Amino acid sequence: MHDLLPTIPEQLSKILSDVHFFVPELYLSGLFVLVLLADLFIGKRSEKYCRAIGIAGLIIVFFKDYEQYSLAEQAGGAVPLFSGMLLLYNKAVSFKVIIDLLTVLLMIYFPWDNKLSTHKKGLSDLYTITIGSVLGLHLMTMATNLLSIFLAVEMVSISSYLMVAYRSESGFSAEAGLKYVLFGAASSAVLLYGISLLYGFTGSLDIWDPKFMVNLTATGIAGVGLALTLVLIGIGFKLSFVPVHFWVPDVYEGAATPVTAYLSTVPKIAAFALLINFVNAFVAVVPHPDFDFRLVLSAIGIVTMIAGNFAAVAQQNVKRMLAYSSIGHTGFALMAVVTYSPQGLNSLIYYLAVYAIANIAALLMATYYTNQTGAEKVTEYKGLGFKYPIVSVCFVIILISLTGLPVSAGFTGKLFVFSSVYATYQQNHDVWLLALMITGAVVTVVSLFYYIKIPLNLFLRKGALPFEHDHSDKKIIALSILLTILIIFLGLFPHFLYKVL
Amino acid sequence: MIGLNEFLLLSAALFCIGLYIVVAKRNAIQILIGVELMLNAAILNLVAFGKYDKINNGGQVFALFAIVLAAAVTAVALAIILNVYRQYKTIDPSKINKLGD
Amino acid sequence: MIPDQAHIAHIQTFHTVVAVVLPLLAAVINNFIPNKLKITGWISTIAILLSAAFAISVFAAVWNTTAVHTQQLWFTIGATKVYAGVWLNNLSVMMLALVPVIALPVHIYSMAYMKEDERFNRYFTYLSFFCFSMLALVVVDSTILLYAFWELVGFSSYLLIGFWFTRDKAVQANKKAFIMNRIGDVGLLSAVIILFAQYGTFDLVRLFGDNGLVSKSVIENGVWIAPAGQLPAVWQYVAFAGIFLGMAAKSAQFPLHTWLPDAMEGPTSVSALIHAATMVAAGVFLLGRAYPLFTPEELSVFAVIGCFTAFMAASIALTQNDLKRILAYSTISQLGFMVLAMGVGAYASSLFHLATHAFFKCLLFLVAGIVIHEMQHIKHENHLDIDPQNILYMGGLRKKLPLTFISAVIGSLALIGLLFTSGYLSKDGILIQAFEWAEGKAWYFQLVPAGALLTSLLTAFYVSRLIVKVFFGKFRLLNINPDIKLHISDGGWNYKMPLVLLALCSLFPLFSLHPWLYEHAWLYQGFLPANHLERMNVYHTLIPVGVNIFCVIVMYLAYAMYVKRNYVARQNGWLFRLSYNQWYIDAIYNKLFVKGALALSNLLYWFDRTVIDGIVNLLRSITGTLSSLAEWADRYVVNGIIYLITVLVRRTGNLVRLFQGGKLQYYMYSMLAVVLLVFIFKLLIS
Amino acid sequence: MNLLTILIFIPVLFGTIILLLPSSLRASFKYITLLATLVQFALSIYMYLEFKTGAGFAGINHEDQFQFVQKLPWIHLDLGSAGAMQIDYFVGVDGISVPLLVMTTLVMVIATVASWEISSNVKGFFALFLLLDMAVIGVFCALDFFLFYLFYELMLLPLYFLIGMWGGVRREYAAIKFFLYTLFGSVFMLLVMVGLYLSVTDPATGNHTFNIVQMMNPANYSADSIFSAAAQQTILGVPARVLGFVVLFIAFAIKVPVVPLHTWLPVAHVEAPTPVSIILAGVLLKIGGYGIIRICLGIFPEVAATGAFWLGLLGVVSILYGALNALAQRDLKRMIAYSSVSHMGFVLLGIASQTAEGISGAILQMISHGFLSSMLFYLVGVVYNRVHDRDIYNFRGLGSIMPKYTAFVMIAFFASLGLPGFSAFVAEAFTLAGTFKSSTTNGLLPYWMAIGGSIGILLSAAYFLWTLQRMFFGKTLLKGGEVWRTALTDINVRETLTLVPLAIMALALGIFPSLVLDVANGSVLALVEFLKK
Repeated sequence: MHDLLPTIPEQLSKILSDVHFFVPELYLSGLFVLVLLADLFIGKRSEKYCRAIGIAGLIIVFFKDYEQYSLAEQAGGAVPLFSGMLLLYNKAVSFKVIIDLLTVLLMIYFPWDNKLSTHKKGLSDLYTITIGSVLGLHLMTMATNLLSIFLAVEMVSISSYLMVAYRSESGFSAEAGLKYVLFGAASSAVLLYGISLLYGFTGSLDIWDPKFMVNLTATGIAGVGLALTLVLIGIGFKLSFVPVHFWVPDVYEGAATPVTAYLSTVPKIAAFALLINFVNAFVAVVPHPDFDFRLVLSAIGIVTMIAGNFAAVAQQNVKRMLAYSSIGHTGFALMAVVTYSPQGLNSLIYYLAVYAIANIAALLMATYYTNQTGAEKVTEYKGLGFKYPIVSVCFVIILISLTGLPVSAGFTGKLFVFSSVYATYQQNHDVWLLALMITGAVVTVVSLFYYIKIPLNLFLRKGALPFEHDHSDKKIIALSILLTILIIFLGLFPHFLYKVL
Repeated sequence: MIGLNEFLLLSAALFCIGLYIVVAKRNAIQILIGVELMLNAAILNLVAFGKYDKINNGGQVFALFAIVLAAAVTAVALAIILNVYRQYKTIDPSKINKLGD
Repeated sequence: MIPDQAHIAHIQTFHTVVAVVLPLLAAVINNFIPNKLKITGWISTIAILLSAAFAISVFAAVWNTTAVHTQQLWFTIGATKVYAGVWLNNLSVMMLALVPVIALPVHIYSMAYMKEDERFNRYFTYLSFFCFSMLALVVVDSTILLYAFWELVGFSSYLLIGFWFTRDKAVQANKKAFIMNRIGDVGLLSAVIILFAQYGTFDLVRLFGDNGLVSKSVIENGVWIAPAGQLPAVWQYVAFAGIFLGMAAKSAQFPLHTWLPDAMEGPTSVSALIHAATMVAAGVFLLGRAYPLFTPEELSVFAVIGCFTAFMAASIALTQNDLKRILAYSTISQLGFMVLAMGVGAYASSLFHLATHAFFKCLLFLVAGIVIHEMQHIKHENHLDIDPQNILYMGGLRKKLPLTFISAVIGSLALIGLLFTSGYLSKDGILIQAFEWAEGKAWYFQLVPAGALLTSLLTAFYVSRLIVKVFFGKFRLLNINPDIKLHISDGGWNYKMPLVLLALCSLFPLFSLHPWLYEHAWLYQGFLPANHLERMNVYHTLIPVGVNIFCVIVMYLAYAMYVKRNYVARQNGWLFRLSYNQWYIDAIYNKLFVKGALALSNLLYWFDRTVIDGIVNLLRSITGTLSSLAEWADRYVVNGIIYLITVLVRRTGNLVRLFQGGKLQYYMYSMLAVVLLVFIFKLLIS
Repeated sequence: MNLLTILIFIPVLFGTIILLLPSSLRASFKYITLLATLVQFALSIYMYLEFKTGAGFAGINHEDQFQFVQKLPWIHLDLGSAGAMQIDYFVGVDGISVPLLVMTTLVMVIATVASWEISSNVKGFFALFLLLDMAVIGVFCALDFFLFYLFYELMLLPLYFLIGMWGGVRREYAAIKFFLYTLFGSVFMLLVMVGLYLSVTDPATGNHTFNIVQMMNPANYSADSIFSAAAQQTILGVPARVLGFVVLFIAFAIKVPVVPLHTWLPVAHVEAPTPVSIILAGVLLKIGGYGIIRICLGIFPEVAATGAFWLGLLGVVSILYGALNALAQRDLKRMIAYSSVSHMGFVLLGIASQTAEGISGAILQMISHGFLSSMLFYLVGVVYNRVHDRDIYNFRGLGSIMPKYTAFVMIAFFASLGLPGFSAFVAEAFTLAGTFKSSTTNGLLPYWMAIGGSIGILLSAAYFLWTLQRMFFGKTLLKGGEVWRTALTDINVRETLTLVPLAIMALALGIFPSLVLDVANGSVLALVEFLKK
């Protein structure tokens, strides 16, 4: 202990000097408290205020992200914070920006779902939890220490459990929550065990610590393999790749639709950031001789693409179908991860951003139909295209984007991912990359099978039941149109987004 | 003298028992207990390894964080299980399967 | 002199073009004339009259003088320039004059013959269109245009055969005619393409003209060498085969002759013009145009096939009872003579026979038309259910139809080839030269002249049978029903004038002032090569005399057999059946090709629906979409193995979902199992 | 404003107008669409007349020789170590695309008139129709691969809905089948496209470019790139360029369609409403042929040369297989659909020959087939609209009750079976001539292929004449009896006015093939010259 004393002031000043790199997260913490307090003090009508405060706060955080970005740039692109607990680098900020903006979008969307908005306890708590979750996500994007990784993951997980189980009056919601929490808890236990092993092998928690890699290389293949597998399971739980994807369909189906929209996008993006942080440490300096991350992740990617897309084909419930499709998209995005190139990272961020926008839009419109007619299954969409033409047309365009056809952002995303993989393939002729690309192309066709079922029912089939004309939900329509235009715009001019990433 | 290996063995055993409980028991609370065992196995590891990391004491610190987080997770999980019980009148996960293909 | 010649060429070209285009103009105008207004007959007739006038003027100017060749750029494809133009030499101007001269009486005749028909205007539209195509066919100067008009005459023939399109037989016949002609067309097209590939040009003059490219190329060591470029020799044979097929289809030579008898379903006037005089002669014309291409061996093929066709058709004609069918087979037989003549090197005789045959065969058809028309009249008047074309119902018509009878006799004598007719001049020439050709050759080549001779005798017999059955004896319908009234006559001037005209043209003076020496015929001389041999051997006397005598005997035989009933032919021998059933060729074709093609196409369609589509559906089943589609696959993918795969694949598609039963701990099991499996696998392989 | 750009985007403008107008004005939508297509047609005619010909304007692999060019920078992105990506809005035409453009715009006018009878959801129909129109024109004009792909894929969705919403009984099946088939081809095309652009750099800017014209120049490929001809890289043991060619070829072959990738076509045609059938057969199939010429041959000339035999073989097989299948059909529309397979086989055969005659013949065949198949499908639509039946066996002797209709049917049938005087004759004859010549000039195709192809001509006569005889000639006998007889009125003025231009075009091109060839010759010669290298 005495040995440490002399260094304490120095460390403290270091920590304090790092604080100004940490402004958005501090603001988020403040915002969390603020929303919590607002809920407590305003009482019954707190819902609107909480939402307004939350949105406004997130927008402020978004601007702070920008300041953080320029700070990181000034500091040379990458800054280790708090003695290597976190690593602030420009791409991490890109992830954060996307997370914040998407969360704003989702916060707008939350109360529009009839089922969620009729929850008797109101939505104030949900906003609070969401803000807390975003804080965790921010940490995830920057985490480079096993401790910070675990903390961030748990932070997000706990809030996610709560969100899923939020509608306590619904059996589905409770069931989904139960499955999620048990599966999640087990996964994090596994993760923790893996971390403990890594710690034991290397004697360090900082994955960028030089001795971390050196000691790891000295350890036998079996041990390293086991430890990394366990860690990957933990991260994979957040990413929902095969074989830790089992919770996804049930949870997505059971949760309230906006929550599904949240779960299927924002944590996933952060989890990718985390995966990249983790994997980078292993491949940036010298690739680990025994454990080939590219091979493992490629294989997982291929299996995930296949499993997600093929299983989606038989689904009837729209949310469940989109859940499987999100698994498929995870597999596709893994393709960009294994390039290990800056270009690949850019493509990944772009791909995830447009996927998230499209997925949120798709679920938004699913909400619309459920609100209007109660339809949740594809077959119940019969003939709705003629009744709600605008939303239906938007839906089709969004699905086009999810499939990855022009002219849509999804297509450009796919193009960028393929480009980066190709560029890497051109250099090293790794057959796994080729296999990934081919699988990616094949599952595009497969994905059309199930995506097309929605337009098929909307437009090609005539509805059997006459629905009473509900008052149209103007807000959802407006937001759908906005997102659709955004998707088309990014399909035509992807560089407006790509350049700022 | 109890060496590192004994700690490791114990933790491995704990982990396996926990895992077994998680997959085998027909009661959500028991599963939760299994998870706790797994977590404790990991924590045991961390503390044991922490012996060799005197400068940062990373393992010890981590253990503290992990214990707190485990408690948090358990709290949330118990709340959810309670809610499930209200809806389903059971907490056997194999009987709670309205969602599924 | 050179500008002068250019001037002449210019004028002749212009006249030719006018002669060709006039009928087209008539066709176009006729097309727009409403059905009530029956002036189309006159429009077409005047057009063909003017056309004939121009054609004859061109004929007079170009016959036996320098050939005229004028051309204009039509289009450029890639670097190849394709020209369109006219090539007038003796061959083409002869045809150019012949066609309208024959067509004119047919037009006049048609005005009366088709008068009752409600689609009168349509008829003349088609007829004029045919004349245009035929005229163009004979004057054009490029293979591609030749091919184009070659098909167009076939097309107008198709239209006219099926003119009465509500009759099933007519429609069957025109389909058959077109498809058989298509076989020939494909052959001709192949030849055109091969010639183009070999010589790089479509220009007939450059190909076949004096000192043309074709005459400069040789076949050596299996290579066909042209002045610029070469091909394997086999392609020369293919080109020959192509031309042969084209010729055989159009001129109804074995094995593509079966369409012509069926084509008699068209109006008789059409048969007279198209299926007797002009279009069917186009094959012979084609041989004339492409003559330099053929090697001696290939020429013998023509000789053999021509001879065989002539004999076969004549033997069939012996037993037929349909008036027009007999004439149709006789046409085939005579065309066989022409092809034979080409084959034996009697180029001039062949074309000479083409011209004479055109007149007398047209005449015979017109006669047949009148007879049929009158029989139809009797049929309607007495409400009989008979076939008006069946000669067994006729008889003794010479008294009722005197002019028709006389014309028929003249035509028949010309067809048999008796002295003082044009047919004598042309046909004896062919026989003589056939003998000359066979001299010194292997024994089987002797069969050619022998067959030709035999055919001449057969011709004498069936023609006599025809005349006798139709015009002599008693009107046989009276035997069945004595109350039948016969209000029939030769008809008006529209009928009489063409008969007289054509009958006169079937006698010798038009072609030669010397009644028995064919070498003196001017038309014959026009086609002789410069180095032809003078008459030199015994055949020149022996054959004409012999043939004439024998023919007269045969004619008497027929007369005796059918009028005096001295002999009765056995009607159940295999020879009779062979002849009566037209050598069963049609039946064989039907079994072999028509049924075969249909079966093949059905098979392929089945293949398309099941196998190829099946694979696609398999792919779809992988993803196990809509159950209805799976049902579809179940139904159609008959193959058991494929079905098995389908099921298997669908299972794999659902494999992922199998683990998704909704039970939480099952998920955990699965996850654990997968991770462990992979991990163990990883350890094992590393 | 650039003429081509206007031409491409006119439909969008009018389509937006239609979308904005209230549904109460639905009667006017067809007139608006007609106006749009007519303006387009007029523009294309103007371009055709203004088009400069000659060796200096051949296009193909010379960017400066394209005409009506517009090139605007569009997407420029720095991809870091992989270089920069350059996508331009680059449109332009040469002798190969101009005739196709004119044909397309005319067919679009015809298709608009053919949609007169569409009564349900008119707004949607015409909006999709115009979107499709834009995409199709765009494909023919695009010289940037990205732009090309965009337009190429953009055709799918409108077609899916046009078939699926206004189609026949099995429309869902047909629409999905069509969509999946084409998508299958194009996703792999995407992979090759990505590989290509990463291999090619624009010499002027040093960026990776999607410029198709620059992809044709081997010097623009970076030395170690996948698709560099010099590097001779392999993918999975297959030479990369061969693989690229095959993938692109399959994508286009599905469109053409080439046996055995054709099975979407009969279904799609049979189920599609008449105007969509017209566009499908008249225009869409040509995109396949055009793509093979412009992209497969242009970018992979040496692979095209080595693979010419297989291309030719597929062509011959398509010709014969399609014809034989047509012979087995009972459904008139299906019969015509299969005849399309057969006729498009000539296109592939001609292209495979790589001779000036063959490629010109193929282009002419595409244009000719564009008019003729439109006419044929329109004619089928006439009967179908009247009695909702197309089974050949259910009709007999239509010639007596519908003489004018029969006349047009005969024109269309005979023109299709290659009667001289009509466009198909010149096209098919020269395709075969080119095929035959190929053996001596460049040694790519064996002689027998020309003969094989010519048998297709024979078979086409068989199925068309059989149909004529069975359906139109003979005594009138209809399955529907008197009801049908009264329903089957002869064609009206509007229908006549639609058919006449098509018939005239078929005739005009048959008599004056130079209308197309004069424009195309320069480019074709340049292409052949380019392929020889």
